Amino acid sequence: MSASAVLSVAVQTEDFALEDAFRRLRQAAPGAGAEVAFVGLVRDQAGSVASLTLEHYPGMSERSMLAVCERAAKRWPLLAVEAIHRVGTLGPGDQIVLVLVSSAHRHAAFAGAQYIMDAFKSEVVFWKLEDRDGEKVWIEAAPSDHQALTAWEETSGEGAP
Amino acid sequence: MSASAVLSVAVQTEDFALEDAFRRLRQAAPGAGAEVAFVGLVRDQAGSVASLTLEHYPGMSERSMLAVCERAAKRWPLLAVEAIHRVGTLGPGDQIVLVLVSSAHRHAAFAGAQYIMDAFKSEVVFWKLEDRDGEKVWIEAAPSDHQALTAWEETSGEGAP
Amino acid sequence: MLEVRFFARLREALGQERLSLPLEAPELTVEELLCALDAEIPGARAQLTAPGIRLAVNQAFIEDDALVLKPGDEIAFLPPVTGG
Amino acid sequence: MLEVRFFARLREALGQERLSLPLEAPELTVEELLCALDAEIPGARAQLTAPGIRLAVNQAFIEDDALVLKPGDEIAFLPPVTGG
Repeated sequence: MSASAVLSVAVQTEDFALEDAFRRLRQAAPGAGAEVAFVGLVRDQAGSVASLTLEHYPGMSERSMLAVCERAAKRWPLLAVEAIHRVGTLGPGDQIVLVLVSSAHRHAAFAGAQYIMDAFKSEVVFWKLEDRDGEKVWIEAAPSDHQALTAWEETSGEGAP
Repeated sequence: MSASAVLSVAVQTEDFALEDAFRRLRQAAPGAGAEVAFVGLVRDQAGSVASLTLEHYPGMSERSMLAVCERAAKRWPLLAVEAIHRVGTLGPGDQIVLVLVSSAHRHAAFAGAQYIMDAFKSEVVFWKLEDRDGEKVWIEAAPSDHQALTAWEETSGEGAP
Repeated sequence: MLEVRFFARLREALGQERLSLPLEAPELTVEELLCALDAEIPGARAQLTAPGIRLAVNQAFIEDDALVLKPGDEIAFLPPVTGG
Repeated sequence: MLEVRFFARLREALGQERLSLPLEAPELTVEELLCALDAEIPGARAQLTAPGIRLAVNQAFIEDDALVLKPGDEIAFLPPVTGG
């Protein structure tokens, strides 16, 4: 649909300035009527997280991000996409991720941005190490749930955990 | 659901700076995990539009915008909304409208921003005067369609336009 | 008094943006208002009852033709807009 | 040679981030690789086959256990992540 969309992805430790990102997006593809930006921030959940350290697989993360953006640009008539994900150590309130999309039409811009962000969450690998009052914890998809399920399978018929 | 969302709406002739808008949003309601921004721009359709002049009903437009934002904040757990609509004379590429929404969760932020923008388009009244190579034209929802329909009703049974 | 406001194409067609109308009766129907405006600005009725024109009273849309206006009310005639 | 990489929790558990493994045969199965790694780093096999660990070869996810590795390949062991 729009093989000509201008796609830019980056993984970086530095923070990003929103005004600059919008300017680059407009320079990359002038003439847009609609832009949608998503910004993800480190949440401070009741003050328990002192810091968050993100690790990635350099090369693979950028490649996955680009593949996601390409799929979005095939599905909706996007003009340009700029995606930035930060790695390294971040504190509460810090910006983590930016997805910025432009299109002639607002519904395409909204759909494209939301699709990209959803796909980033499920396909692009970023490991998170949380510092909770000095204790460092790797955040993984509830391993306890997985173990509970495995335990049920192993003991099936015996009245379980 | 979130009677405590901080809502800010403005109609102004001045341009808006995106970095400033995000900063105000964060000051209004700290602790968000997700922000979604929509920016609408004057499209340059094959160079035919030299300028666009927007007129509004001062007081009524702000009131309608606020009502829309209040409905969105009841429906999704939004933390803050900042909406700015420009009036006056704008050229191709100029920013017309900003809808900026924050929430703890990204799906709420996306849904809230899209709902607000859709509702602005259908409920808030802004008249547009286009300057097409010197000819000034008020842009109205295709009056010819409406006349065509009326004509059909008036002449029904006679074999029509 | 009744405050009457015209916007955009109507403002241009009628040659004015707003107008204060003395209210002799304690109430006025929209029909009576249209007559009064047409007396004030010849041709106003046709413009103000054209397809797509909406009314707002005190800055809220009014769909009801049986509406009754009271002293101090602000009534506005709003030409159609695009969904853009 | 085969490039092997470990990330996050695995990197910490195994005490290293990457390792180059000489490839004697022209091909290597994942099972053979696990044996070689366990010989190199005692306890590695248990860590690398724990639930949720995924493999990437040349920076693309691989679901196929019958995979055969060739000289120059980069294989990475990726611990689970949250959807965030």
